[in-house]
Amino acid sequence: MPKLRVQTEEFDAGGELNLFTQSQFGMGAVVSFSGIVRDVTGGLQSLEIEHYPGMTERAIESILAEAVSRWDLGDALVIHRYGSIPVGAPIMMVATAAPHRSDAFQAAEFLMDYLKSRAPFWKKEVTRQGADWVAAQDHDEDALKRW
Amino acid sequence: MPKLRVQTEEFDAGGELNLFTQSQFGMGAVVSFSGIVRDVTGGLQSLEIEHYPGMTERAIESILAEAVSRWDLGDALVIHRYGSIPVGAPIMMVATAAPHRSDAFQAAEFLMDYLKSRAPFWKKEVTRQGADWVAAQDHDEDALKRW
Amino acid sequence: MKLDVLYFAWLRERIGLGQECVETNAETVSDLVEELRAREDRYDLAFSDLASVRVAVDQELTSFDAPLSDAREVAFFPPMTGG
Amino acid sequence: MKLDVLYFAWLRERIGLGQECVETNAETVSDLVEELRAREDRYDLAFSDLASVRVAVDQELTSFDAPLSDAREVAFFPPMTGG
Repeated sequence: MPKLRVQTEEFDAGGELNLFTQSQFGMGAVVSFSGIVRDVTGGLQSLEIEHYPGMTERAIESILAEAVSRWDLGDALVIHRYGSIPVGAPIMMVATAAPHRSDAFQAAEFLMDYLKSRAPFWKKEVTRQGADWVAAQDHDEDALKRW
Repeated sequence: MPKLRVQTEEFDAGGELNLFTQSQFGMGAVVSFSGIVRDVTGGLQSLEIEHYPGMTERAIESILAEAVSRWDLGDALVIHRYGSIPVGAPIMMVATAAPHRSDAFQAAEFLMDYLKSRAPFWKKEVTRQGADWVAAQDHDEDALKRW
Repeated sequence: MKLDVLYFAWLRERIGLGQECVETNAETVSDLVEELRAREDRYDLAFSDLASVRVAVDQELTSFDAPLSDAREVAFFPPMTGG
Repeated sequence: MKLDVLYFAWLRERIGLGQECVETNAETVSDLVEELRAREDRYDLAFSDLASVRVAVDQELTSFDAPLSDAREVAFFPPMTGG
Protein backbone atom coordinates (compact mmCIF):
# COMPACT_ATOMS: atom_id res chain seq x y z
CA MET A 1 0.00 0.00 0.00
CA PRO A 2 2.72 2.58 0.79
CA LYS A 3 4.29 4.07 -2.35
CA LEU A 4 8.00 4.51 -3.02
CA ARG A 5 9.88 6.14 -5.87
CA VAL A 6 13.66 6.54 -6.17
CA GLN A 7 14.46 8.64 -9.21
CA THR A 8 16.77 11.21 -10.79
CA GLU A 9 13.95 13.27 -12.33
CA GLU A 10 12.60 16.39 -10.65
CA PHE A 11 9.11 15.92 -9.25
CA ASP A 12 6.19 18.26 -8.57
CA ALA A 13 5.63 18.15 -4.79
CA GLY A 14 2.22 19.86 -4.99
CA GLY A 15 1.03 17.62 -7.81
CA GLU A 16 2.21 14.54 -5.89
CA LEU A 17 0.45 15.76 -2.75
CA ASN A 18 -2.81 16.18 -4.67
CA LEU A 19 -2.57 12.75 -6.31
CA PHE A 20 -1.79 11.18 -2.95
CA THR A 21 -4.69 12.99 -1.24
CA GLN A 22 -7.16 12.10 -4.01
CA SER A 23 -6.30 8.41 -3.72
CA GLN A 24 -7.36 8.34 -0.05
CA PHE A 25 -10.75 7.47 1.35
CA GLY A 26 -11.88 8.31 4.86
CA MET A 27 -8.60 9.97 5.82
CA GLY A 28 -9.08 13.33 7.55
CA ALA A 29 -5.42 14.27 7.84
CA VAL A 30 -2.66 14.47 5.24
CA VAL A 31 0.85 15.60 6.20
CA SER A 32 3.67 16.24 3.73
CA PHE A 33 7.34 17.03 4.12
CA SER A 34 9.49 18.33 1.27
CA GLY A 35 13.25 18.67 1.48
CA ILE A 36 14.73 21.43 -0.68
CA VAL A 37 18.39 21.98 -1.61
CA ARG A 38 19.43 24.84 0.65
CA ASP A 39 22.44 27.06 0.09
CA VAL A 40 23.74 27.36 3.64
CA THR A 41 27.18 28.79 2.92
CA GLY A 42 26.30 31.03 0.01
CA GLY A 43 28.39 29.27 -2.63
CA LEU A 44 26.48 26.05 -3.28
CA GLN A 45 25.81 25.20 -6.92
CA SER A 46 24.20 21.80 -6.60
CA LEU A 47 23.93 18.68 -4.52
CA GLU A 48 25.14 15.34 -5.89
CA ILE A 49 23.30 12.44 -4.33
CA GLU A 50 24.71 8.93 -4.53
CA HIS A 51 22.71 5.91 -3.44
CA TYR A 52 22.91 2.13 -3.21
CA PRO A 53 20.45 0.74 -5.77
CA GLY A 54 18.60 -2.24 -4.35
CA MET A 55 19.40 -1.55 -0.72
CA THR A 56 17.77 1.89 -0.99
CA GLU A 57 14.44 0.36 -1.93
CA ARG A 58 14.73 -2.40 0.69
CA ALA A 59 15.61 0.03 3.46
CA ILE A 60 12.82 2.48 2.66
CA GLU A 61 10.24 -0.28 2.23
CA SER A 62 11.18 -1.60 5.63
CA ILE A 63 10.88 1.92 7.15
CA LEU A 64 7.46 2.32 5.50
CA ALA A 65 6.28 -1.06 6.80
CA GLU A 66 7.39 -0.08 10.29
CA ALA A 67 5.46 3.22 10.07
CA VAL A 68 2.31 1.43 8.91
CA SER A 69 2.58 -1.04 11.79
CA ARG A 70 3.10 1.67 14.43
CA TRP A 71 0.44 4.22 13.49
CA ASP A 72 -3.12 4.16 12.21
CA LEU A 73 -2.26 5.19 8.64
CA GLY A 74 -4.30 5.03 5.48
CA ASP A 75 -1.28 5.39 3.26
CA ALA A 76 2.26 6.74 2.99
CA LEU A 77 4.45 7.99 0.14
CA VAL A 78 8.22 8.46 -0.18
CA ILE A 79 9.91 10.03 -3.22
CA HIS A 80 13.70 10.45 -3.07
CA ARG A 81 15.94 11.71 -5.84
CA TYR A 82 19.56 10.91 -6.58
CA GLY A 83 22.03 12.44 -9.05
CA SER A 84 22.60 16.17 -9.47
CA ILE A 85 20.07 18.55 -7.89
CA PRO A 86 20.38 22.35 -8.21
CA VAL A 87 19.87 24.82 -5.33
CA GLY A 88 16.18 25.44 -4.63
CA ALA A 89 14.98 22.16 -6.16
CA PRO A 90 13.21 19.41 -4.22
CA ILE A 91 15.37 16.51 -3.02
CA MET A 92 12.68 14.31 -1.59
CA MET A 93 9.22 14.23 -0.11
CA VAL A 94 7.22 12.19 2.34
CA ALA A 95 3.43 12.16 2.68
CA THR A 96 1.20 10.37 5.17
CA ALA A 97 -2.58 10.06 5.38
CA ALA A 98 -4.44 9.08 8.54
CA PRO A 99 -7.85 9.37 10.14
CA HIS A 100 -6.34 11.63 12.82
CA ARG A 101 -3.69 14.32 12.63
CA SER A 102 -1.40 13.02 15.35
CA ASP A 103 -0.82 9.72 13.50
CA ALA A 104 -0.13 11.54 10.24
CA PHE A 105 2.34 13.94 11.90
CA GLN A 106 4.16 11.31 13.93
CA ALA A 107 4.49 8.87 11.04
CA ALA A 108 5.87 11.61 8.76
CA GLU A 109 8.46 12.64 11.37
CA PHE A 110 9.39 9.02 11.96
CA LEU A 111 9.85 8.42 8.23
CA MET A 112 12.03 11.53 7.93
CA ASP A 113 14.19 10.60 10.91
CA TYR A 114 14.80 7.13 9.50
CA LEU A 115 15.38 8.31 5.93
CA LYS A 116 18.04 10.72 7.22
CA SER A 117 20.17 8.06 8.86
CA ARG A 118 19.06 4.64 7.65
CA ALA A 119 18.45 4.95 3.92
CA PRO A 120 21.66 4.57 1.90
CA PHE A 121 21.98 8.04 0.37
CA TRP A 122 25.06 10.25 0.50
CA LYS A 123 25.10 13.95 -0.29
CA LYS A 124 27.98 15.86 -1.83
CA GLU A 125 27.95 19.65 -1.96
CA VAL A 126 29.30 21.10 -5.21
CA THR A 127 30.64 24.69 -5.03
CA ARG A 128 32.86 26.68 -7.38
CA GLN A 129 35.79 25.71 -5.15
CA GLY A 130 35.21 21.99 -5.37
CA ALA A 131 33.01 19.31 -3.87
CA ASP A 132 32.69 17.89 -0.37
CA TRP A 133 30.73 15.05 1.17
CA VAL A 134 28.16 16.19 3.71
CA ALA A 135 29.00 14.77 7.14
CA ALA A 136 26.28 12.92 9.03
CA GLN A 137 25.09 14.91 12.02
CA ASP A 138 24.93 13.57 15.54
CA HIS A 139 21.51 15.11 16.09
CA ASP A 140 20.16 13.11 13.14
CA GLU A 141 21.38 9.88 14.72
CA ASP A 142 20.03 11.04 18.10
CA ALA A 143 16.63 11.76 16.54
CA LEU A 144 16.14 8.00 16.07
CA LYS A 145 16.22 7.38 19.80
CA ARG A 146 12.82 8.86 20.44
CA TRP A 147 11.00 6.22 18.36
CA MET B 1 5.25 37.59 6.84
CA PRO B 2 2.99 34.62 7.69
CA LYS B 3 0.04 34.33 5.32
CA LEU B 4 -3.60 33.81 6.29
CA ARG B 5 -6.72 33.26 4.23
CA VAL B 6 -10.22 32.62 5.55
CA GLN B 7 -12.53 31.81 2.65
CA THR B 8 -15.56 29.85 1.45
CA GLU B 9 -13.97 28.84 -1.88
CA GLU B 10 -12.33 25.47 -2.37
CA PHE B 11 -8.55 25.70 -2.65
CA ASP B 12 -5.90 23.59 -4.35
CA ALA B 13 -3.68 22.26 -1.55
CA GLY B 14 -0.93 21.11 -3.93
CA GLY B 15 -0.92 24.39 -5.84
CA GLU B 16 -0.79 26.33 -2.57
CA LEU B 17 2.08 24.15 -1.34
CA ASN B 18 4.05 24.84 -4.52
CA LEU B 19 3.44 28.61 -4.38
CA PHE B 20 4.43 28.65 -0.71
CA THR B 21 7.59 26.61 -1.39
CA GLN B 22 8.61 28.75 -4.37
CA SER B 23 8.35 31.93 -2.30
CA GLN B 24 10.97 30.65 0.18
CA PHE B 25 14.70 31.24 0.09
CA GLY B 26 17.20 29.22 2.05
CA MET B 27 14.56 26.99 3.66
CA GLY B 28 15.45 23.29 3.52
CA ALA B 29 12.24 21.95 5.03
CA VAL B 30 8.59 22.50 4.14
CA VAL B 31 5.81 20.75 6.07
CA SER B 32 2.13 20.85 5.13
CA PHE B 33 -1.02 19.62 6.80
CA SER B 34 -4.35 19.33 4.99
CA GLY B 35 -7.61 18.58 6.74
CA ILE B 36 -10.17 16.75 4.59
CA VAL B 37 -13.90 16.24 5.31
CA ARG B 38 -14.06 12.65 6.48
CA ASP B 39 -17.21 10.54 6.53
CA VAL B 40 -16.77 8.75 9.84
CA THR B 41 -20.28 7.37 10.27
CA GLY B 42 -21.06 6.57 6.64
CA GLY B 43 -23.94 9.02 6.21
CA LEU B 44 -22.24 12.39 6.07
CA GLN B 45 -23.20 14.66 3.19
CA SER B 46 -21.29 17.80 4.04
CA LEU B 47 -19.79 19.85 6.81
CA GLU B 48 -21.15 23.33 7.57
CA ILE B 49 -18.52 25.55 9.11
CA GLU B 50 -19.52 28.71 10.97
CA HIS B 51 -16.93 31.23 12.09
CA TYR B 52 -16.64 34.60 13.85
CA PRO B 53 -15.48 37.11 11.22
CA GLY B 54 -12.91 39.46 12.68
CA MET B 55 -12.03 37.33 15.69
CA THR B 56 -11.05 34.44 13.40
CA GLU B 57 -8.37 36.54 11.71
CA ARG B 58 -7.17 38.01 15.02
CA ALA B 59 -6.94 34.61 16.69
CA ILE B 60 -5.08 32.97 13.82
CA GLU B 61 -2.70 35.91 13.37
CA SER B 62 -1.86 35.69 17.06
CA ILE B 63 -1.26 31.92 16.76
CA LEU B 64 0.98 32.51 13.72
CA ALA B 65 2.96 35.22 15.54
CA GLU B 66 3.45 32.84 18.46
CA ALA B 67 4.74 30.11 16.12
CA VAL B 68 7.18 32.51 14.45
CA SER B 69 8.50 33.61 17.85
CA ARG B 70 8.96 30.05 19.12
CA TRP B 71 10.62 28.35 16.17
CA ASP B 72 13.20 29.26 13.55
CA LEU B 73 10.72 29.63 10.68
CA GLY B 74 11.11 31.23 7.30
CA ASP B 75 7.38 31.46 6.76
CA ALA B 76 3.99 29.98 7.61
CA LEU B 77 0.64 29.74 5.85
CA VAL B 78 -2.90 29.06 7.11
CA ILE B 79 -5.92 28.65 4.83
CA HIS B 80 -9.25 27.83 6.51
CA ARG B 81 -12.62 27.54 4.82
CA TYR B 82 -16.09 28.21 6.19
CA GLY B 83 -19.54 27.52 4.76
CA SER B 84 -20.62 24.21 3.22
CA ILE B 85 -17.90 21.68 2.39
CA PRO B 86 -18.70 18.30 0.80
CA VAL B 87 -17.19 14.96 1.91
CA GLY B 88 -13.67 14.49 0.53
CA ALA B 89 -12.98 18.21 0.05
CA PRO B 90 -10.25 20.13 1.87
CA ILE B 91 -11.32 22.11 4.95
CA MET B 92 -8.06 23.82 5.73
CA MET B 93 -4.33 23.65 5.37
CA VAL B 94 -1.23 24.76 7.21
CA ALA B 95 2.27 25.02 5.77
CA THR B 96 5.56 25.91 7.45
CA ALA B 97 9.04 26.49 6.02
CA ALA B 98 12.20 26.33 8.09
CA PRO B 99 15.94 25.78 7.69
CA HIS B 100 15.59 22.51 9.64
CA ARG B 101 12.89 19.86 9.64
CA SER B 102 12.23 19.77 13.37
CA ASP B 103 11.21 23.45 13.45
CA ALA B 104 8.93 22.99 10.44
CA PHE B 105 7.26 19.90 11.96
CA GLN B 106 6.84 21.33 15.44
CA ALA B 107 5.47 24.66 14.24
CA ALA B 108 2.95 22.90 11.97
CA GLU B 109 1.74 20.69 14.83
CA PHE B 110 1.54 23.67 17.15
CA LEU B 111 -0.51 25.64 14.61
CA MET B 112 -2.88 22.71 14.14
CA ASP B 113 -3.34 22.16 17.87
CA TYR B 114 -4.19 25.83 18.36
CA LEU B 115 -6.44 26.09 15.33
CA LYS B 116 -8.44 23.11 16.62
CA SER B 117 -9.32 24.69 19.96
CA ARG B 118 -8.55 28.42 19.81
CA ALA B 119 -9.72 29.66 16.43
CA PRO B 120 -13.46 30.47 16.42
CA PHE B 121 -14.78 27.87 13.99
CA TRP B 122 -17.67 25.50 14.64
CA LYS B 123 -18.43 22.42 12.57
CA LYS B 124 -21.87 21.00 11.88
CA GLU B 125 -22.28 17.58 10.29
CA VAL B 126 -25.11 17.38 7.76
CA THR B 127 -26.57 13.92 7.11
CA ARG B 128 -29.81 12.80 5.45
CA GLN B 129 -31.28 12.50 8.97
CA GLY B 130 -30.49 16.07 9.96
CA ALA B 131 -27.61 18.15 11.19
CA ASP B 132 -25.59 18.11 14.41
CA TRP B 133 -22.87 20.30 15.86
CA VAL B 134 -19.56 18.50 16.29
CA ALA B 135 -18.60 18.37 19.96
CA ALA B 136 -15.15 19.60 20.96
CA GLN B 137 -12.94 16.72 22.02
CA ASP B 138 -11.06 16.57 25.28
CA HIS B 139 -7.93 15.28 23.56
CA ASP B 140 -7.87 18.40 21.38
CA GLU B 141 -7.90 20.61 24.47
CA ASP B 142 -5.30 18.35 26.10
CA ALA B 143 -3.07 18.65 23.02
CA LEU B 144 -2.47 22.32 23.89
CA LYS B 145 -0.79 21.41 27.16
CA ARG B 146 2.38 20.15 25.53
CA TRP B 147 3.31 23.56 24.09
CA MET C 1 -23.93 51.17 28.13
CA LYS C 2 -24.69 49.59 24.78
CA LEU C 3 -23.06 46.29 23.84
CA ASP C 4 -23.11 44.24 20.66
CA VAL C 5 -23.81 40.70 21.80
CA LEU C 6 -23.06 37.86 19.35
CA TYR C 7 -24.08 34.20 19.46
CA PHE C 8 -22.56 31.38 17.41
CA ALA C 9 -23.32 27.74 16.56
CA TRP C 10 -25.92 26.10 18.83
CA LEU C 11 -26.12 29.19 21.06
CA ARG C 12 -27.20 31.19 18.00
CA GLU C 13 -29.74 28.49 17.12
CA ARG C 14 -31.22 28.20 20.63
CA ILE C 15 -31.49 31.94 21.12
CA GLY C 16 -32.76 32.42 17.59
CA LEU C 17 -30.50 35.26 16.55
CA GLY C 18 -26.83 35.86 15.80
CA GLN C 19 -26.41 39.40 17.02
CA GLU C 20 -28.26 41.98 19.06
CA CYS C 21 -27.63 45.32 20.68
CA VAL C 22 -28.04 45.13 24.48
CA GLU C 23 -28.46 48.08 26.85
CA THR C 24 -26.95 46.95 30.15
CA ASN C 25 -25.21 48.01 33.35
CA ALA C 26 -23.58 44.58 33.85
CA GLU C 27 -20.13 44.86 35.35
CA THR C 28 -18.89 41.42 34.33
CA VAL C 29 -19.68 38.79 31.72
CA SER C 30 -21.43 36.76 34.44
CA ASP C 31 -23.70 39.72 35.26
CA LEU C 32 -24.59 40.01 31.58
CA VAL C 33 -25.38 36.30 31.37
CA GLU C 34 -27.70 36.62 34.41
CA GLU C 35 -29.53 39.53 32.78
CA LEU C 36 -29.93 37.61 29.53
CA ARG C 37 -31.17 34.45 31.32
CA ALA C 38 -33.77 36.48 33.18
CA ARG C 39 -35.21 37.76 29.90
CA GLU C 40 -36.72 34.67 28.31
CA ASP C 41 -36.69 30.88 28.42
CA ARG C 42 -34.66 30.56 25.22
CA TYR C 43 -31.81 32.55 26.81
CA ASP C 44 -32.15 30.67 30.08
CA LEU C 45 -31.92 27.37 28.18
CA ALA C 46 -28.98 28.47 26.03
CA PHE C 47 -26.97 29.44 29.12
CA SER C 48 -28.10 26.59 31.35
CA ASP C 49 -24.75 24.77 31.15
CA LEU C 50 -22.01 27.37 31.29
CA ALA C 51 -19.30 24.69 31.26
CA SER C 52 -20.03 24.30 27.55
CA VAL C 53 -20.10 28.02 26.77
CA ARG C 54 -17.06 30.14 25.91
CA VAL C 55 -16.94 33.93 25.85
CA ALA C 56 -14.92 36.52 23.95
CA VAL C 57 -14.87 40.22 24.86
CA ASP C 58 -13.86 42.44 21.96
CA GLN C 59 -12.78 39.34 20.06
CA GLU C 60 -10.41 38.07 22.75
CA LEU C 61 -11.20 34.81 24.51
CA THR C 62 -11.74 35.48 28.22
CA SER C 63 -13.52 34.17 31.32
CA PHE C 64 -16.96 34.79 32.79
CA ASP C 65 -15.57 37.00 35.54
CA ALA C 66 -14.02 39.39 33.00
CA PRO C 67 -15.09 43.06 33.48
CA LEU C 68 -17.18 44.73 30.79
CA SER C 69 -15.91 48.30 31.30
CA ASP C 70 -14.91 49.67 27.88
CA ALA C 71 -16.24 46.51 26.17
CA ARG C 72 -18.00 47.01 22.83
CA GLU C 73 -18.62 43.45 21.67
CA VAL C 74 -19.31 40.29 23.67
CA ALA C 75 -19.62 36.91 21.94
CA PHE C 76 -20.91 33.60 23.32
CA PHE C 77 -20.21 30.27 21.65
CA PRO C 78 -19.52 26.58 22.29
CA PRO C 79 -15.96 25.23 22.52
CA MET C 80 -14.32 25.74 19.15
CA THR C 81 -13.93 22.93 16.63
CA GLY C 82 -11.69 24.30 13.90
CA GLY C 83 -8.88 22.65 11.98
CA MET D 1 34.24 -17.89 -1.54
CA LYS D 2 33.53 -15.08 -3.98
CA LEU D 3 31.99 -11.84 -2.71
CA ASP D 4 30.78 -8.72 -4.46
CA VAL D 5 32.26 -5.85 -2.48
CA LEU D 6 30.78 -2.37 -3.00
CA TYR D 7 32.08 1.04 -1.94
CA PHE D 8 30.09 4.28 -1.78
CA ALA D 9 30.73 8.01 -1.39
CA TRP D 10 34.22 8.87 -0.11
CA LEU D 11 35.10 5.20 0.37
CA ARG D 12 34.48 4.68 -3.34
CA GLU D 13 36.58 7.75 -4.15
CA ARG D 14 39.51 6.79 -1.91
CA ILE D 15 39.62 3.20 -3.10
CA GLY D 16 39.09 4.27 -6.69
CA LEU D 17 36.34 1.86 -7.61
CA GLY D 18 32.69 1.23 -6.78
CA GLN D 19 32.53 -2.53 -6.98
CA GLU D 20 34.83 -5.51 -7.20
CA CYS D 21 34.70 -9.26 -6.91
CA VAL D 22 36.79 -10.53 -4.00
CA GLU D 23 37.95 -14.11 -3.42
CA THR D 24 38.23 -14.54 0.35
CA ASN D 25 38.03 -16.92 3.27
CA ALA D 26 37.16 -14.13 5.75
CA GLU D 27 34.75 -15.33 8.41
CA THR D 28 33.52 -11.88 9.49
CA VAL D 29 33.31 -8.40 8.07
CA SER D 30 36.29 -7.43 10.25
CA ASP D 31 38.38 -10.23 8.73
CA LEU D 32 37.46 -8.98 5.25
CA VAL D 33 38.43 -5.41 6.19
CA GLU D 34 41.82 -6.66 7.43
CA GLU D 35 42.41 -8.52 4.17
CA LEU D 36 41.51 -5.45 2.12
CA ARG D 37 43.72 -3.12 4.22
CA ALA D 38 46.68 -5.47 3.75
CA ARG D 39 46.33 -5.21 -0.04
CA GLU D 40 47.23 -1.61 -0.78
CA ASP D 41 47.63 1.81 0.83
CA ARG D 42 44.42 3.16 -0.68
CA TYR D 43 42.41 0.44 1.10
CA ASP D 44 44.40 0.90 4.29
CA LEU D 45 43.66 4.64 4.17
CA ALA D 46 39.97 4.20 3.35
CA PHE D 47 39.47 1.88 6.34
CA SER D 48 41.78 3.74 8.74
CA ASP D 49 38.90 5.15 10.80
CA LEU D 50 36.28 2.43 11.14
CA ALA D 51 34.13 4.64 13.39
CA SER D 52 33.14 6.52 10.25
CA VAL D 53 32.48 3.43 8.13
CA ARG D 54 29.19 1.54 7.98
CA VAL D 55 28.68 -1.93 6.51
CA ALA D 56 25.79 -3.76 4.90
CA VAL D 57 25.80 -7.50 4.20
CA ASP D 58 23.38 -8.50 1.48
CA GLN D 59 21.84 -5.04 1.66
CA GLU D 60 21.10 -5.16 5.39
CA LEU D 61 22.91 -2.77 7.71
CA THR D 62 25.02 -4.79 10.16
CA SER D 63 28.13 -4.63 12.36
CA PHE D 64 31.78 -5.43 11.72
CA ASP D 65 31.58 -8.66 13.68
CA ALA D 66 28.83 -10.03 11.43
CA PRO D 67 29.65 -13.44 9.89
CA LEU D 68 30.09 -13.70 6.13
CA SER D 69 28.87 -17.29 5.71
CA ASP D 70 26.28 -17.30 2.90
CA ALA D 71 26.99 -13.63 2.15
CA ARG D 72 26.99 -12.61 -1.49
CA GLU D 73 27.35 -8.85 -1.31
CA VAL D 74 29.18 -6.66 1.21
CA ALA D 75 29.00 -2.86 1.01
CA PHE D 76 31.08 -0.24 2.83
CA PHE D 77 30.04 3.40 3.09
CA PRO D 78 30.08 6.45 5.36
CA PRO D 79 27.16 7.24 7.70
CA MET D 80 24.12 7.92 5.55
CA THR D 81 22.90 11.43 4.82
CA GLY D 82 19.55 11.02 3.10
CA GLY D 83 16.38 13.01 3.48
